[in-house]
Amino acid sequence: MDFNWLSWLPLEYRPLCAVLVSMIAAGLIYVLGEHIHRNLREAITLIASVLKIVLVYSLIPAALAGTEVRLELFRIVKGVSFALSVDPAGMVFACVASTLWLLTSIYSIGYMRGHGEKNQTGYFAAFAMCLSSATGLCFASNLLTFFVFYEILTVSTYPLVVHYRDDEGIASGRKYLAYTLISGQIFFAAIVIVYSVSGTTEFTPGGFLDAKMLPAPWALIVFFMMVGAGIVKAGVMPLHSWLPAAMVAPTPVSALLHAVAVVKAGAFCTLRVVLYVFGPELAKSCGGAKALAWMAVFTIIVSSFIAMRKTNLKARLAFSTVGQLSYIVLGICILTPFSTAGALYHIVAHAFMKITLFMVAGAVFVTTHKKDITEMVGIGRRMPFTMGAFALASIGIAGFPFFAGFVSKANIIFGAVEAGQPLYVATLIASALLALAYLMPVVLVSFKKEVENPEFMEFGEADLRMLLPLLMAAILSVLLGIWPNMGLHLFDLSLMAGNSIFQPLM
Amino acid sequence: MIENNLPVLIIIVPLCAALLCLLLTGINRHLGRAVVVLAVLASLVMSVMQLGLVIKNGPIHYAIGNYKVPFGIEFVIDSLNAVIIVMISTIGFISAVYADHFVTDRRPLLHGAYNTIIALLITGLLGMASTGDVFNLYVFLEITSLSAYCLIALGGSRGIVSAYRYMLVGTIAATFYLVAAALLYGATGTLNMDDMAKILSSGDYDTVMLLSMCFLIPAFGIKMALFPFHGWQPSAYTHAEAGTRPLITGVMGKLPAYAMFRFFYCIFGTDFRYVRYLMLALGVFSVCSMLYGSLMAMWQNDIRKMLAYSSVAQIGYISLGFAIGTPIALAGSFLHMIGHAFMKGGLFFCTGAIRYKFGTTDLNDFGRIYKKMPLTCGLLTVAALSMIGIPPTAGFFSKWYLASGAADQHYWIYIAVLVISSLLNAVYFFKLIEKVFINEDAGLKDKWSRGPELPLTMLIPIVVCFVAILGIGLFNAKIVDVLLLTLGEVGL
Amino acid sequence: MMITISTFLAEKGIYLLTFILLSLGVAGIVTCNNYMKKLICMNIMQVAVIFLFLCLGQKSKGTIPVAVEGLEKAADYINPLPHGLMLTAIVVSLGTTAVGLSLLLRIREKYGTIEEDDLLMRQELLSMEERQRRKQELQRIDT
Amino acid sequence: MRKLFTVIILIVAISTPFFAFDVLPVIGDPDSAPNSHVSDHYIEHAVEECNSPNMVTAVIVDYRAFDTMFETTVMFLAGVSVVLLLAGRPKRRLISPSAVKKRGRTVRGKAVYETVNKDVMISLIEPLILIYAVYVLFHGEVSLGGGFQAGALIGMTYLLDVMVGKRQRPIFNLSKFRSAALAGVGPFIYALTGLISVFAGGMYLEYNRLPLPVHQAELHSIGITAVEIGVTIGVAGTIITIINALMERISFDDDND
Repeated sequence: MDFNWLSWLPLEYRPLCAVLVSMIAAGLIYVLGEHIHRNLREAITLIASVLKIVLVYSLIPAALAGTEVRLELFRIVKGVSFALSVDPAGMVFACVASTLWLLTSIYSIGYMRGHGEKNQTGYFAAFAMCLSSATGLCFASNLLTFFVFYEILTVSTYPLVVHYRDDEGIASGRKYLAYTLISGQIFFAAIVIVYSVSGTTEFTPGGFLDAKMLPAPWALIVFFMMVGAGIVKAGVMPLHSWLPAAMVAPTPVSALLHAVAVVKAGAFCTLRVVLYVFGPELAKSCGGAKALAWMAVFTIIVSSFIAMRKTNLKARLAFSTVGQLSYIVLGICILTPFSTAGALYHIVAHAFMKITLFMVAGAVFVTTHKKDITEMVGIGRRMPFTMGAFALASIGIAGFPFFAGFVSKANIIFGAVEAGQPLYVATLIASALLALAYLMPVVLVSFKKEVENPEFMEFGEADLRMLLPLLMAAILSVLLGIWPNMGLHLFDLSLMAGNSIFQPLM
Repeated sequence: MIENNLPVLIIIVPLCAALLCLLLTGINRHLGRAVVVLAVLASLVMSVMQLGLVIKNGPIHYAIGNYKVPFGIEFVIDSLNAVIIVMISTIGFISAVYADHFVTDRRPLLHGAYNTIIALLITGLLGMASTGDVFNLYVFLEITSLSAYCLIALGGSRGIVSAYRYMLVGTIAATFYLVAAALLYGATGTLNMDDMAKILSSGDYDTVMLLSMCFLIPAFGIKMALFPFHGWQPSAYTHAEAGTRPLITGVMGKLPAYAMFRFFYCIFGTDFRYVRYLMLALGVFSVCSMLYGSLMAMWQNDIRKMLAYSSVAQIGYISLGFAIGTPIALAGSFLHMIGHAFMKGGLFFCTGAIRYKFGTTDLNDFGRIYKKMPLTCGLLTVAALSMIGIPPTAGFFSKWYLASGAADQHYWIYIAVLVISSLLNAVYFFKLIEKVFINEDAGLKDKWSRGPELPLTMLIPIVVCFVAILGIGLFNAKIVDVLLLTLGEVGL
Repeated sequence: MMITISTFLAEKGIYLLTFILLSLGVAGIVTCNNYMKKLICMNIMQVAVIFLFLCLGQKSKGTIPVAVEGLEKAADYINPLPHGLMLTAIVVSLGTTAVGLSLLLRIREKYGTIEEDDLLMRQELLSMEERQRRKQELQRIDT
Repeated sequence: MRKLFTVIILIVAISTPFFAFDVLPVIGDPDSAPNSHVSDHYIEHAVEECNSPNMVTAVIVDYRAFDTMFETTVMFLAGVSVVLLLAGRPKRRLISPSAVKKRGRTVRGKAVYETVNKDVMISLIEPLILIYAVYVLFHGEVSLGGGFQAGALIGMTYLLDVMVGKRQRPIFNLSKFRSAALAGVGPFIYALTGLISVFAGGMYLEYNRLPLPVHQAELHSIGITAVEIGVTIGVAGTIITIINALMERISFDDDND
């Protein structure tokens, strides 16, 4: 790709513009939303998302070449700058988030209109705000900048969770806030301690803390105080229960929560904390990485079993997300270059696959108003493309070769083998089978020949505005499996990130 | 000429406006108010000029009457009070603009007297911030208190009782302050703060400092409503007159805290023997304050009462910084002083606006009020988030400085309390946000004809507070630099 | 022992009296039930501080601080500063008392009592009535 | 609870002076700290620096004139507050004179003050008091006296006037509004005196810099006098304001409860 025509915008300002473009869009939508035509309002979202994609993609060559792109705007507090910089790990997440924003926006337009939702202005504004802060997270180059965007993300997701404004929505909104705010405040305290002992908050590949700064019990305490924020958002058990509760929100919101921004932000936060703040050595020596890895293993297995018992499609997908996110956490905690690359790439792979699944669930819901799997018998016959996409994504989640999920999982397994942890390997393989066990029945049921429910005969394929994005996402997840470096070099970037972290150790 | 006399002109201009306000109101109904507003605006402009001068040339010492220092009264403006003066005059200006809508009785005498008292309250606050003389501080403290009693008493029949109770307690505080001043005067023979500090550090005065400390902590504790002394505060803040409530709640509690800082750090200094006990006592009070205030605020149904209790908690943040004592933590307290003035002021501006439009302050009536007042609710949300301490608003950064000061001194318990207190804040402020944005519409009737959201003069304060909260948050490092010009020398 | 006590009383006994006066005032404000009495106690308290200050300015063999021919040494006059200060304090306490009395007048008019417990009870009753009325209003809106 | 609190306060307060034994100076000691540091300067230099033999006057209106300005402002503030607080009409209706007659009791009837000989009061005593007030005002810097006392005397004159004459129409005929405005003008004169020296290039309240063509030493006298006049007007206005505000409310029938 050639972005020479963008050369009038200096490289270091592009991350800032990528953050600002959706923030401005959010402001415009909130202020003007009720006064302009809804098409115009949606145009703001779409234009902003296209601009954002261009800005983010234009940074890829720099990230690949390893040039330092860094912008220090002002001092956020005394001694710490508000700094944005581009590094491979952040780049991967930014590409995913910006790409999926476009897909999700198109999809949400179809969904919201098809479903006749209220409060669409607030919805689109909050959505743009979420994406803005997610991009900020990717490019934040120190803990404090990271935390600023992290809390903005927390707050701006809240209106999305309580979108329906009924009792259930309020309850799950409260649950969401309780989990994220408590963990966020503890994160804050930990940042203060880290800053106090080390005098810096700058993310460094391989970490900037060492055992001298934080003696033995403190290192573990601070580790969990910091990682806590990440794993709450990533939904690692036993801190996952807000995630299924947040399923009351509209489906695009679930897609956003699960695939695009929020849980990925949690996983990304864990990555930053473990590998860029503590570093592999301290994480290993204080015992935090191991404890976290076992939490992840536990989550992977248990969530799969819970998922099997859920008949509500969205709830099943939610627990699937809980499990899949723990792959990323596990990959981070194995602490080898390959597993780290795999974990990062799993952010990409899981994003595309899970968003497909959620979009399908939403499309089915809007078209047929069915939520439960038992009611979907034979629906695939009426909506072949939709359910076909679902089948593709399910296979991907299970980690079949030539699907995106395979690339990432294989790397994590390589890493586990390299680290000599056969139990992790076994867990990963077992969970792949479990994933098949809970996702394939949906596919099989929906393609059953005999149509039990006569009312299905009236439905056709989903609305084009929903169908197109979900098909694109499904196709992309397949393409990324066959050709991991397609277009954006995401796999290379993941490998680079992994190597840069473990470079000083070798 | 103006440049040389800035410290005193900032106070004299609103004073003159206050004194002439009644006369001018007699000439023309609007003249009195216009003069008061213009005078406060003038002192805002001058205070900004003064801040520039202080940053450029260092502290200003202004001897009134040109007498040598310990003999006359001296104003000392360093970077701390220059910033605080800017804060006071900004909030003073916007509330002077705002307050006029709440005057129900427009007879010239009452209207003029009301504006007079607002101007005098601002004068007293400005004076407290700039003076460098122990007894002069008392006079300004009393001017502030007297005008506050009057403004609280204007808030209806309950306001009278709370004003009376506040008056009794406030007079105890003022008397205790005078006792402490007498003790210090008896030991040093001077009333000038700098001179007193010099004498106190020259010999063994530890006993007298301890004794006067025992009187000063309750005195300032009562005036700023720190935990065990806060009894008067919730009802007084709740029932104060609606137009000036932002000024009373936002600024009035901060100045005693500032004076407390002056006494403990500038006069007593940090190297006297009992300083650890002092800081421990302050720390205990502020921790209790933070927890108690937040817990009580959670149970309130009246938004005014909720915010009043939350003030008890927030004052705890400020004195927590004094209890930690490093320059960074002190900068945090001062940042919180400034930031909280705008947050609490802003919240009360919103409350007042809602009451003005719909005549209610009950939280249960606030359902989806944001559709009718989007701008007001925008500020309400931002101020509430700032109270909780969500970045990038002002509240987060003051908490950061406080916490990092505490971490430097290894006061882990303070960090834990900061975290717990902000979570408790989150409980009730998200309750408020939930009411405003999510709950069922309570079907409020607009008291005025359907028009724009609010009159322009009520929108100005709301916009100013909104900008200030975010601005203080984003440019906190600059403010802290300015504060550290002075704090770097006095902290631990 | 006797000597110490008598020296103490001679040199500092006056402070003891002022502090007792001060504490009587504070105790009165806290314990009195009647608002008028509280106001009186407040005045007692303020007077105690005024005494305290004036004691500080006392000089044995000093005369009033108005310059007279022939007396030029500083030791000849008592300290003028506390007197000046206390003039201010007296005026301030006067202002406070004026405001307090007018508040009291209003309280008396509104509630018909200035006894604290009685007053609090009446306030409670008022707010209960208010709540009742509010509830009825809400019910009316509902129906 | 309350009793306990009282006991604690008493114990603390009584024990304080014992702790403060070392701290507080011996009474009457000419060499104690408060009697030596600043006060010596005042005593020794008041006459030459301020041209005022009365050192207390020199302290309050010259050395610490700024305090006194705000002290006057406190008076004004108190007056305004009283006016503002007592602005509403009293709720209770006065008992009408006819009712009094019927019941045969002197509830409101002819008060004692109405029996005073008006002519003596108005033509003799009031001018005397006023003259005395003026004397006290202008003599303040030389001997005992000053603005506050003068203002209080003028206020008392008004009080007498109100009590002697008919309540509704006193001879001075200052309405609440006018007296309150007047009370504000007094401190304004004070503030203005300070401002004039600022405009003349000096510090605030620096009497030496008053732009008047007189001897340096005279300037202090003039400044002090100007300030004292301001104080007098302020205090008199405040007292009159408070009297006015109270007179509206007093019903003279408080003996029924």
